[in-house]
Amino acid sequence: MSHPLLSVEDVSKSYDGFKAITNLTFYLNAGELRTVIGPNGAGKSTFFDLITGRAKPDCGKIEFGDTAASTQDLTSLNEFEINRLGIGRKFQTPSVYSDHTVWENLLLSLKGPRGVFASLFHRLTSTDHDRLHEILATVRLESKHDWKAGLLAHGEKQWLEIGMLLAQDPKVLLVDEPAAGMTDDETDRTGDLLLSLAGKHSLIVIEHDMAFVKQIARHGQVTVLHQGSVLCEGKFEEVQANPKVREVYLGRGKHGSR
Amino acid sequence: MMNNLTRWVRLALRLTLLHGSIALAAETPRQLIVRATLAADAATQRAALAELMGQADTAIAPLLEAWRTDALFIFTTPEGIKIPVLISGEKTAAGTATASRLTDGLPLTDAQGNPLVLTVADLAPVEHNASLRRAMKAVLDLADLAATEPEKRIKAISTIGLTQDVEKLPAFRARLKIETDGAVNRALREAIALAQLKNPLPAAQLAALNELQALRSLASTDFLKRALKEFEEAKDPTLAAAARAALAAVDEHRASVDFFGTLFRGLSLGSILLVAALGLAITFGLMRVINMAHGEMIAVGAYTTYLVQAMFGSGLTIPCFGFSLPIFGLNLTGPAYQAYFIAALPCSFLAAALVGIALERSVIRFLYRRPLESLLATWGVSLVMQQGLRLMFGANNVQVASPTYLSGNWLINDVILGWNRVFVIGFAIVIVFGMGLVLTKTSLGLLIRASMQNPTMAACMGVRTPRVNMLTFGLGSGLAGLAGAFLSQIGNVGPSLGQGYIIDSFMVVVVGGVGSIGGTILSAFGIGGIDQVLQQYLPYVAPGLNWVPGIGGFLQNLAQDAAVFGKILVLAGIILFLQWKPAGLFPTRSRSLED
Amino acid sequence: MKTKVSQILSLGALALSANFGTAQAADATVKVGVLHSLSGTMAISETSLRDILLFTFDEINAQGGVLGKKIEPVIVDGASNWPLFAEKAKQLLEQDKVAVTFGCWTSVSRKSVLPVYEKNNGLLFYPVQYEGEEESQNVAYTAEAVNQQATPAVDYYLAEGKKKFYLLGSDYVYPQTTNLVLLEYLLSKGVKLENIGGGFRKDDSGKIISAGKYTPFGHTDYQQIVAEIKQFAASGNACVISTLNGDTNVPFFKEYAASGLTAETCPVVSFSISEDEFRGLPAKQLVGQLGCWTYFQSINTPANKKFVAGFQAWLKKTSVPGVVKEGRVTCSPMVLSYVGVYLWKAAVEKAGSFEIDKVRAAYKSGLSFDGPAGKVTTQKNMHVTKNVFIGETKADGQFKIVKSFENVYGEPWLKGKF
Amino acid sequence: MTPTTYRRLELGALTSTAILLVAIIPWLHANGTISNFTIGVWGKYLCYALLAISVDLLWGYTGLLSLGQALFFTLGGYMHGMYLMRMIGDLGQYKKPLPDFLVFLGWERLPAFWEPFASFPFALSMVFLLPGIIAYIFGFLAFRSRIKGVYFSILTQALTYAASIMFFRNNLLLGGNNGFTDFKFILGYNLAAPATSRALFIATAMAVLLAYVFCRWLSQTKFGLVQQAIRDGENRVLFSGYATAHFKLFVFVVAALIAAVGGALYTPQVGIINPGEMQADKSLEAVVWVAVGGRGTLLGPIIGAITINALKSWATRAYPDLWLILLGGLFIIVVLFLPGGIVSLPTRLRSAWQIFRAAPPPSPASSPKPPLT
Repeated sequence: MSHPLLSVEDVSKSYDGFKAITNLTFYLNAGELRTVIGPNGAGKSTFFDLITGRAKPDCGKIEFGDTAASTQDLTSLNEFEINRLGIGRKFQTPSVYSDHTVWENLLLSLKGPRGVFASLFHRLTSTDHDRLHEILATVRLESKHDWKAGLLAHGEKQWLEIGMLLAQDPKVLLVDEPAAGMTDDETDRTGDLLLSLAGKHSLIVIEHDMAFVKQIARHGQVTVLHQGSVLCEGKFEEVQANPKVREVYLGRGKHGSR
Repeated sequence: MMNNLTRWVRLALRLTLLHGSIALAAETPRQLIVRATLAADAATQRAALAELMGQADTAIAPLLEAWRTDALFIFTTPEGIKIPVLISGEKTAAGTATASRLTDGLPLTDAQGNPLVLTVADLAPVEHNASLRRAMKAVLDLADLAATEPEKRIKAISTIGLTQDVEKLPAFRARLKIETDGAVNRALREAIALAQLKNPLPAAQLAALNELQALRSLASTDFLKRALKEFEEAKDPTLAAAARAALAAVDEHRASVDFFGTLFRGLSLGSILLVAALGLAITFGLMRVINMAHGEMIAVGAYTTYLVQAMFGSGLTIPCFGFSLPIFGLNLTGPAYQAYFIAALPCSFLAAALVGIALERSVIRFLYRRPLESLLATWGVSLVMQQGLRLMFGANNVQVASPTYLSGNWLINDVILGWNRVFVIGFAIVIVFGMGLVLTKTSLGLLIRASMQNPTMAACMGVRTPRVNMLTFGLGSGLAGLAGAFLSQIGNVGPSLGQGYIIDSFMVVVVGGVGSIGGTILSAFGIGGIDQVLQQYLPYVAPGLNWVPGIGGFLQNLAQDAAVFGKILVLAGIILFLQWKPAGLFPTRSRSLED
Repeated sequence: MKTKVSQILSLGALALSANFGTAQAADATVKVGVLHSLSGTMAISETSLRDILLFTFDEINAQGGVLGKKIEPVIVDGASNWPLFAEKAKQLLEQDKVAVTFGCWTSVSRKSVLPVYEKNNGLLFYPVQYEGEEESQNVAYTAEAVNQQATPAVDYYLAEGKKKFYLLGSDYVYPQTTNLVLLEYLLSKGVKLENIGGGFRKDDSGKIISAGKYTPFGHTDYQQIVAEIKQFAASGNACVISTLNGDTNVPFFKEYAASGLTAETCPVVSFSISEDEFRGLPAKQLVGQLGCWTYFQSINTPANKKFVAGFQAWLKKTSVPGVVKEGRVTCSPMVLSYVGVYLWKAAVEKAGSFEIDKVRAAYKSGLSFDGPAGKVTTQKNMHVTKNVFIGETKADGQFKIVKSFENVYGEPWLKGKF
Repeated sequence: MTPTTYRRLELGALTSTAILLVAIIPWLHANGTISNFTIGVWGKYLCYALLAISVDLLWGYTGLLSLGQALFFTLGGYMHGMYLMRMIGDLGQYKKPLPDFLVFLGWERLPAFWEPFASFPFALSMVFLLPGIIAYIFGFLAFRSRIKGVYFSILTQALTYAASIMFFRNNLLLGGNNGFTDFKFILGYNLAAPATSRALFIATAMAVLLAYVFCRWLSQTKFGLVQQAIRDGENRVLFSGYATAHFKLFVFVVAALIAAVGGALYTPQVGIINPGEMQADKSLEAVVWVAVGGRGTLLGPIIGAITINALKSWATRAYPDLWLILLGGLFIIVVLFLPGGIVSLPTRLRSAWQIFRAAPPPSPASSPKPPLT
């Protein structure tokens, strides 16, 4: 087995006695598109928080790197350092800079130096310009590039945030419920976009919408989280057929799906 | 008891005789007092009073007491003869009264023998000043040696003891034999030992020094120092060593008094901070509203106390915005009047709670989602309220008198425990428990906690969140009002009263951890305690700062201002503390995405 | 954007033009400035001075004014804001062109306006006890100098047999300077260093340069200091010399009384508590403590009775907004304001002109005025000679005079004199 | 309005304001049309405008409500004041070579740290260094431990409070409650001379213009974008790889420096600097100026500072009793009903007018900003 790009080993995290994550172990290989499902409170968002440095694990290891030599311990880094290593995140509720225009939102996310003085004397190169237009086209917001992001519709904000993620050009994309609030058509296109990214990038997608999961998990693995640890892992169909998963989803199903 | 007394009085009389002040003994005490009242200069007056010392006449005490309290008057007959009189009987509505002559205690009569009716306002009270009062006090003190209240006896003994008057020794010794009260006993031994330091016999001096060492008497400090110097000059090693040992014992005792005193003061300051911050712990801690007008809520409570006091008393007129607003008084006196403070407590709570509710309805409810703006708007409110109070009650501070049950102190092993301070501590405890009960045991408390933790969910469950918000804010403000009632007993009541507490209160809540009442309690006592410790001990550390090159002397002088420097250190400490625990002592963690 | 820019421009122009207009005074009146804080923390004390000044002006105007001209007061509010005092002083001198100003309470407000008066050659009458160490040709100090308050009080204490002195004050110039002078004075009277309480300040070489315990304005926690005084006074014959200002006296005296210290065991003489401050103090807890001023309302002379009655009558009928009518008293700063106006009037009349230089020359020539507290006489050094009284406080907030010193010369330069 | 015409207009307005402030007003003063008093007062307003700009840079642009800007303003004032005190020489009341307040504290020799302030370049560098260093240390600690929102406000207020009680101490040897006053000379020129007042006014006007241009430039850089993004959603910025603490620290220090320059210019023009200027209320007052003028805009703070202070000068004279009520009330009203401040009035009025005329609502791009924070 090749060296995993991201490895999470035996990680636990609790808030005021509530165990959000318990002994979680998880590996992500380069170029993989992994879908993570699980009922509410399974610890999916906390899982992302731990990877991105928003929360620190109580115990366990989180490491990131292409090769064994370049592997870095993520638990000792903070949010922006982790991001600079190449881990980008899209939040569950779309978080864009609502007072900035669409263009400015993307500009801020564009890969490049992030320092104070670099920002002071930053000039947009023509490559950057082209890249931004390309992303605008991808997320279909060209006509609204000078709109304040706050004025966009919910689905558009989701797209903008995906665009911002693309602009960062990260190695790993953590995508939290990308299809929420989108029309069927938009959902389809989102799925296609995510699929097209796999290979070049690695992705972890958290999703509730089973139709969407089915669409994007065509080739990849699905991980089911339950009560803070991995319940099972495998192809979509395998997971679907797993009795434990069925129990978790159907037995207490009323909470399970939105 | 009576027997003892007469025996002692006889003893005292004999003493006076022995010491030869008998020359004028022909004069009765009453005559002496008359002479004193009529004398033109203070020196003669003092001399006359000195002769009263040790006399056993029962007339002395009431007459001197009357003199001290401006109840002795000079009546001038139409012939121009001045007769000192004591107003006897009740004053009539017209301000007239009958009087008795000082010379013999008989009623003042006219030529026909009918009692004279005098207009009090026309009479000149017999003057007295501090030195005279001290002379009177000396006379009364000795008489007070036999007073029934132990406090009075102690006071008398200590006062005389400090004079190191050898002549008073027999009286003390006599008393010591019959004295049963421990504290008085101690005072007597101290007084005797102090006087014995003046005894020329080295053996007596040594005994006195040993006694003072055993007593660890703070009052003896200066005397011991003086004695030590004398012994050293006289090259008397035994006595010098004994004096040094006594001083060391006293110093050691002082250190422990300082320590326990500091502890108590820290506790009392902590209670004040807690009482002031508790309301904020609710409005800021639970509701996340930055109420900069919190200080003014405290002021509202304090002013309400003032109003209640006026209503129990003679009423007052408020020059409110240019109009005169009369407040009627009940004209109560005595214990009924003293009870005003008890009545003021609920009133202050209600008044501040109502103002708080009005503020919540008119301003704050629009700003729940904008905490920074609630800070700014309430600061505006604070300015308006301060000026409003100023226009209503005047820019001057108003007087809030301490009721008798709050003005006094316990002296436990030389540590002063002021009743007002003890009361504040007790009050803080009661209020914390009361609030704990409200929050945990009542349905309002349940609603409050539910709405504060998750307003949306609570609203979905049918809780009328706006109403709960209003009541919660009212509760927080009411607590601030209670604090105001309390602070009126300790500091001044003026329009800017609240300004002195606002920053401290915020610090207490932030350090404790916003949203955690337990944290607020801990941090209030922590900050109060550290502040007092620094205030007490910084001056001792100050000379140690001398080593700092260049600015050593400068630092040393700064550290001398312990009250301020301590406060600055506490604030700096808070900033550093937040480095270590950014969310305070007891952080309330949340899992919500945006904080 | 354009509108915004033009807006600010026009706004500026408007405000500028608003500042130009200076109404010309009618010939029959003379403009007189009143510069006190009518708002902010100092309003407590200073509004009383405005009131007494207005009363005095009315009294003088009723007698025909000064040199036949009626006094026209120009009242400005310093708002307890020291830079604003400077601004308002400029306004009075440069725009209103007042003939004289009566004002300031705090030392810092006086220091703040001093350069303005010196630059424009104005004249300021300053009525409140102060630290001395200043002698401007543009300020007439009717105020008590340190030797008209502090040193007489020490003399009184020494005569009463006090041996230990605890120096306590608010941390500002007046207490600092007073205690500096007192330290020298006490040492010169044979009081030992260890019998002076409150702590010492040393210079770089370790030499003691000043004494006293200082607390900030608005300080509320006097527990520790009172405990210290209690120990200091344990062996008797001790007293406290307090230069605490207004507000802080309340917590101090409440704590003092609660600790069992009394005027008999350890008296406190306060230099900053006059009858007016008493309105906000717990009088019961202060009974027997001492005050030292150049005027007390209780002075039993016809002149004082007439003055007090006149002021009360004026209060009843005045319609000036913001004047509190109930429970008013008179006190030393008020009387010194009153006296100041009359001394200025006398100087103007002697000079026959309102010109500052002439008025000053007349003022320095030694004018006398029989005021409520007896005769006051101006001196060459812009200060005045007056009577000093020591009083004991009574429960009604008045003072019983226990000692008086007559015709005490006002000496501003005391440091190094003893 | 296209960006180009907008820009041309702005440039024009800026130039004409510059000419007005730096040339016309001083000229009118020189020929006596404008009095010394007026130019002094306007100089003070402009110093306050600098303070307001610094508050706005933090609050309006970065979402950091600092209640400590008055501290940096006053520190700047003190540093310059120390130089001015040294320049008094022996012309003080005591006619001694050290400042009066040191004499009355019993000092006979100048304390060591006062020595170098006789040099103007040293004092000038301290005007920048001291506030800068304090801002850096405090900001470093605060931002490192992620103190933000109201906590940041409360802590800055505590910092200011601690500093003010420190400066009130006479033992600090910086004049205590009285602070510094009675200045005589600056760079050898007599401070009482009208020409000196005029020069100081011009210097202040230029400082305000510079600060304006600087903020204008800053808001257009990528830094400006990051800054405003921090205001609107700091976590997002953090997850985009920006070390927000560094950005905030930079802005905090720059704002402190702007405030310090304001203070340094304030001291000689007003003639006194004392710790009263750094009390908590003063910082809040500066926040009022910004709120009333319009936060998050470039002109807002300047307009606010000048309007409110002009209003104050007038109201403390006309209605001294009501001034605080007026100020407090104005503030409540602005916070509740006019979050955009004065500068948003034209837009607001225009849209109100359009609604009144039942015209279609404005297009999204030009609609008023949603409330900040």
